[in-house]
Amino acid sequence: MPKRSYRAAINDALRLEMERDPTVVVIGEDVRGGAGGSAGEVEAYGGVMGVTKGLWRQFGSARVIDTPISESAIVGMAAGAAMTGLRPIAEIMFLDFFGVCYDMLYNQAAKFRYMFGGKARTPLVVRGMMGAGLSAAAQHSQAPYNAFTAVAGLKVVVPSNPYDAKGLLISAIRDDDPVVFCEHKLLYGLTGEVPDGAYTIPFGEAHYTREGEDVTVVAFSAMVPRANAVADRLRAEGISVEVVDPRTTQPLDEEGILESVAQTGRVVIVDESAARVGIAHDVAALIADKAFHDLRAPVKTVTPPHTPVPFSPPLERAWLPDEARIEAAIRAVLTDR
Amino acid sequence: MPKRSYRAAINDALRLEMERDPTVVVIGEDVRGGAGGSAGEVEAYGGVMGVTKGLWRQFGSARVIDTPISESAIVGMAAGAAMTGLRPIAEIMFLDFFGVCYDMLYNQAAKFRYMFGGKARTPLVVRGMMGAGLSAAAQHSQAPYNAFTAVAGLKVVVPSNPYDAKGLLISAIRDDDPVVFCEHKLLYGLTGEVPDGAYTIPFGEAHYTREGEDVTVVAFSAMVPRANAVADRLRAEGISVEVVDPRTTQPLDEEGILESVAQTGRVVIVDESAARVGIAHDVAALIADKAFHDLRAPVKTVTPPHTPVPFSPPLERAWLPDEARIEAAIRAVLTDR
Amino acid sequence: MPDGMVRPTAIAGSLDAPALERAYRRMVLIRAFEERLHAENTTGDIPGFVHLYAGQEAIAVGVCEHLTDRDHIGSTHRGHGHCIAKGCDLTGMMAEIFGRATGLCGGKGGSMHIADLERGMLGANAIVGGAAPLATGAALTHKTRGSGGVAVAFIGDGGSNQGMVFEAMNMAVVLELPAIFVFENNGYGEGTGADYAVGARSIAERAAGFGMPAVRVDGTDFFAVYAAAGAAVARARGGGGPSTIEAVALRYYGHYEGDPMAYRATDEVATLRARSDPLAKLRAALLALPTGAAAGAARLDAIERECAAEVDAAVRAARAAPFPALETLERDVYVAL
Amino acid sequence: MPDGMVRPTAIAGSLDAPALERAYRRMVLIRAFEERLHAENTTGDIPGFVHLYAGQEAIAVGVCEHLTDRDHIGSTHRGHGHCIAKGCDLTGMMAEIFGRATGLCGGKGGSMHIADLERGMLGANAIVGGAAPLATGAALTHKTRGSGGVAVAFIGDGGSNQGMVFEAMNMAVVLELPAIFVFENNGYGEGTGADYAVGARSIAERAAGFGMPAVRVDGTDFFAVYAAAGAAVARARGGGGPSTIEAVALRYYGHYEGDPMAYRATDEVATLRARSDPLAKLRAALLALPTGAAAGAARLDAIERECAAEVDAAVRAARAAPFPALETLERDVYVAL
Ligand SMILES: Cc1ncc(C[n+]2csc(CCOP(=O)(O)OP(=O)(O)O)c2C)c(N)n1
Ligand SMILES: Cc1ncc(C[n+]2csc(CCOP(=O)(O)OP(=O)(O)O)c2C)c(N)n1
Ligand SMILES: [Mg+2]
Ligand SMILES: [Mg+2]
Repeated sequence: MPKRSYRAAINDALRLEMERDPTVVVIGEDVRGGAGGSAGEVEAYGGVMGVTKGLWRQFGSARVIDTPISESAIVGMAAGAAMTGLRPIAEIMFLDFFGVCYDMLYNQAAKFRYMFGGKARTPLVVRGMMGAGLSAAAQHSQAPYNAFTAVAGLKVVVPSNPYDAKGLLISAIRDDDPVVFCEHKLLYGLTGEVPDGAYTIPFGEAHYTREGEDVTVVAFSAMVPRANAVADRLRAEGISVEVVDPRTTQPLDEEGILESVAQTGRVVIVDESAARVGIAHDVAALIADKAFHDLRAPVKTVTPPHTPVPFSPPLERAWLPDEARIEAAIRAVLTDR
Repeated sequence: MPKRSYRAAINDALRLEMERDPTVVVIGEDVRGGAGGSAGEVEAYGGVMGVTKGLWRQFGSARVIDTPISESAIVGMAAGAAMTGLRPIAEIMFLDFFGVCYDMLYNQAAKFRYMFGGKARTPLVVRGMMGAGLSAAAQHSQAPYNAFTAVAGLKVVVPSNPYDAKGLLISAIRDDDPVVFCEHKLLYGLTGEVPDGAYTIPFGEAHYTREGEDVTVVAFSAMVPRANAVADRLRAEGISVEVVDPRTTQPLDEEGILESVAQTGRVVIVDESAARVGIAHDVAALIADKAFHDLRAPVKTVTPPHTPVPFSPPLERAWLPDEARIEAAIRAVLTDR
Repeated sequence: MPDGMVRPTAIAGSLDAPALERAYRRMVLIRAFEERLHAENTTGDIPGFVHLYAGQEAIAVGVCEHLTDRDHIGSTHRGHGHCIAKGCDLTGMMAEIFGRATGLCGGKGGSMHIADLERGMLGANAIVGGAAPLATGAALTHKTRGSGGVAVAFIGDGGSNQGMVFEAMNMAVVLELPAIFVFENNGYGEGTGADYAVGARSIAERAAGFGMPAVRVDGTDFFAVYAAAGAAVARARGGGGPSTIEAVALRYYGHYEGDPMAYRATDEVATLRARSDPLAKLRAALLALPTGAAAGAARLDAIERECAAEVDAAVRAARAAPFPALETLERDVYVAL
Repeated sequence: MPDGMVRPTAIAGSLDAPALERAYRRMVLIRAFEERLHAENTTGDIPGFVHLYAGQEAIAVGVCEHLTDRDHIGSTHRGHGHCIAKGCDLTGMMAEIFGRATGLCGGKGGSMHIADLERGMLGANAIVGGAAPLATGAALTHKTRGSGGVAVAFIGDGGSNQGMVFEAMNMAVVLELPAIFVFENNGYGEGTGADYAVGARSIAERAAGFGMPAVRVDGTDFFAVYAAAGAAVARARGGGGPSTIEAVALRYYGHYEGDPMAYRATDEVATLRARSDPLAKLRAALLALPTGAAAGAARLDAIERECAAEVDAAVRAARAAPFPALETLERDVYVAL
């Protein structure tokens, strides 16, 4: 099978769906790049991270739409277009910027269907990069998928590898509900086997990236490779760790998580989104209710501290959950009582 | 002691602090009301719910500032003023509107101190009404204090009665960090004993509104009176319910909650904010980790369903956690195993 | 007529007597609907907030008479007039306002969220200014599809100061979209005068600075609105891009039903009704037509009776309709989960 | 000089030779700082994103020469020039950019968040347009206190399309605040041309529509900027309210360090450096002064050497400085918790 990077896998999904469906349009800042520049009609960026590279050349300015720096108009326009017959993919370059345009997701796109009594369809995808690790500092390093997951009416995707990224994005584009697709900037360079051609991965189906009996680790996005690495290392010690990657936080594969915990009785949840009111806490609450009688140890969460993301590399490294902290949490739940 | 409504208690706190400190200013839409109207120089509203009534008459247009409908400029201006020497109290009329101005809290006010290496002080209060129960529909009935609590750098207050509202608001105004003060619209008419003159209630100190041994109910804002009512009813049956009102969600009185659970071993958390990634889940995660060995039953949460708030009264009544659902959850944890 | 307004250009024969009669019927129907709601509201049977459109009828009708079902409009919290002008079902509207199962949104939306997508009505919107980005999106759909359709955003004078509205205007200019921004200047945003909240000399002048044609017209003069809208719609359909219309027409009732209107001179509304009633003006124009060309007073009186009867039937139907069944509470959050 | 710009009015003697020399030193220092960072960045020792100000020096200095420490400025992601012009400590700036403990923000902020509140520098801001509401708030502080101080918001051409910037402009007009909006039109927002993204004929013309004086000047001409800023500052200090200045000066480097600049004609920067270098222009003006009145070439060469040495010392100090201690990770999130 061909190898592709996470970035290329996402690009491939976008291209395939635009070829398949003329109503799919890409909207954002510098998704082409170069509009109105002195170099003339070029594709200057294809997205600041190159995720949309080549799309403008293939599909032109009518379907790959560069915009002013106006996120509320970007997301709102995409939502309005989605309600009226297009399948827009709006980019919020860094998901941290949702603060300037949240209403169009939170009070608008997410609620149309319910508020309007089931009449509206809003096949909207909002995609963007998230996460710490590149010293992008406090306003360009956040992973706010906890915020999106809290909003009824939104679906939220947090792919952890190239294969999932492609299949989940194609599902997102074909989905008739608004989807927030969260790309972790630390993963863009990660490569893996990605088939040519279109394929879909259903939402709400967790992927067991490692199977094991002693402890369950539920991890999201860039935390999955870290959890996998710890699992592989501990296996040598005879500790068998099951790593569950839910892949979508809404819908969430509750059964997939609860089954694993039922078997291991011990769980660690690794989540970059927040130290308070994050996805880790949402999953911990689920387990503390539905799997309580299976639990043999406290439910441990591994998250960043309750601080903004610091700029300086040593601080940022200490901020982001790492293999050492994941391993320590696993040992803690294994040795408890 | 004089009786005051929740609304009057908040108004009293605002007035007292404005009298005490000339740098306190109130900023928002129709906090006075009538600017530029044909009736001339009148106070037409004093806030759409009358919370700021009389302030303009006493303090004038320089300190009670009516604004255009521009929430980002309201909160951003207040944040900038707070950083430079004022103690602004900005009103977001309905907290649901945070979607149009979240950046100024999320990426700005909350992060100044940390991003700037501890040099900034941002004594900002953002206050507004929240909550369901008045058929205000999906965009005017939400309780997004879960979102605010997730953001490092913000403090979040959710008063459940007039006495707390006054003391906590005075603390919020005197606090040197940004505080989001969430007023539940169902509580404005609630009356209780409220002393004259200024007093403060420290943040992070839970109030045990009912003491009991059999089960702990952690409830927030408008859910507290409902939990109290259930506790009183069940006492007659010989079921002793402890009701814990944390009053602030950040800082959160973890010890206060854990102590109660240590004693009862059974807990129900009642939270209006969200069915997913809400405060209930945050508190449940805390308990499932730190009080695991004290627990004798699953940690139950009582929240609305994962839907927008419906308009029609029967649907809205079914949406909002009520006494019946709280009681059912209590019985469930009591009878479990 | 307020200063600086363009005088109605001769209505290029486009309006024959039947067309004028149809417009008159629509305006009368809106007035009858709103006057009746004003009365019904006192019974306490209407849940939530109701914002009446009486006095502004010529704006909605003057604009929407140029539109077909394929064209789209985005509305405000004061949306009944827009709905009726765009052809929404009156019975479904009334039932929705009463929160009944037979409402256009099944009772889930209410007055502030009435939508009828088949009629191209994208929804009333309780977020001030919310229609602007959404209608811009509908305009993008029309442009992308080459449908020749247009999209109109209705925005209030207060809403004209909301950031996302400015963003949408610039976006529409940059992308040359068939969008029309209709600013309904009814003198107030809640209790705040438009002259206070809009720092510019006029909303139209500010919009013109964005690089699109912008006119200010008397919103109580059907012909003035119709002429301005005709030019804007023709321009948009012809690929000429967006336009702005500021239409001035003060409302006859409070901001919301129950508003004491302390910000208005006591005789303001009486004077409006006496001197600049849009219905009276259009009726006079109709009667001034060469006899035989149009209906006489008797015919117009009949229209008024028919509209009153239609509204009465709608109220009866709404009151007789059931409230939504509780099983619908969790339905229609997603198309599919 | 681009069309439609106001020509520099005679600099009313306010600038004697020492003042001009001081301004020249500041501009040279900014250039030296940025050119050195451009070189340092290739070593890979600078974490995160760096955005250079070279080519725009006359804007920051032309504006800030009118300000004192009591006045405030809000900056952008391209903030080094603003910091230096406002008098921030060079060593602290450089250390911050290198992520060291001795940085102005203790290494927590980095290039995009340099702040120095004692100097009235409210922080670089990585949210495009973020400075506008914040500076408006500082202006409110000055007005409330009657301090006679002013606040300046620096915003890019791309940022001029952000909703909160428009809101802030209208707010400043409505409240008659001593605020100045300086739009630095450097031709591009990332890879998107300003002429494409700004639908209006010019940013200044659009701002004028908001009801404040707005001029467009050559941002490479120190005298032009200085004159326009002088008028705006005098107006603000005198209680005359806000103004807008659009200053046009293209940047010499990429949007960020590493930007291939595919959107620019290959010779664009070379031509700029040859024809419209703000330093060369001011140097020529200084040398043209009547001999004796000002420093000769030798003195100006000395200034350039001194600035280079100052920057070199700052780099050495930064490189020698320690990274922040891990104990600081959770410090300074709150003033007190
Ligand atoms: C973003 C937002 N801010 C504030 C409100 C509260 N609010 C509802 S209507 C209204 C006044 C709107 O004035 P205008 O736009 O002139 O419309 P009008 O009511 O006059 O028709 C306000 C402030 C809101 N619904 N949304
Ligand atoms: C709200 C927001 N949207 C997008 C970005 C990403 N971004 C950073 S700088 C930039 C371009 C800004 O252009 P301009 O305002 O002209 O400033 P310049 O870089 O030219 O100095 C963009 C789009 C951001 N940081 N914040
Ligand atoms: Mg109005
Ligand atoms: Mg620029």
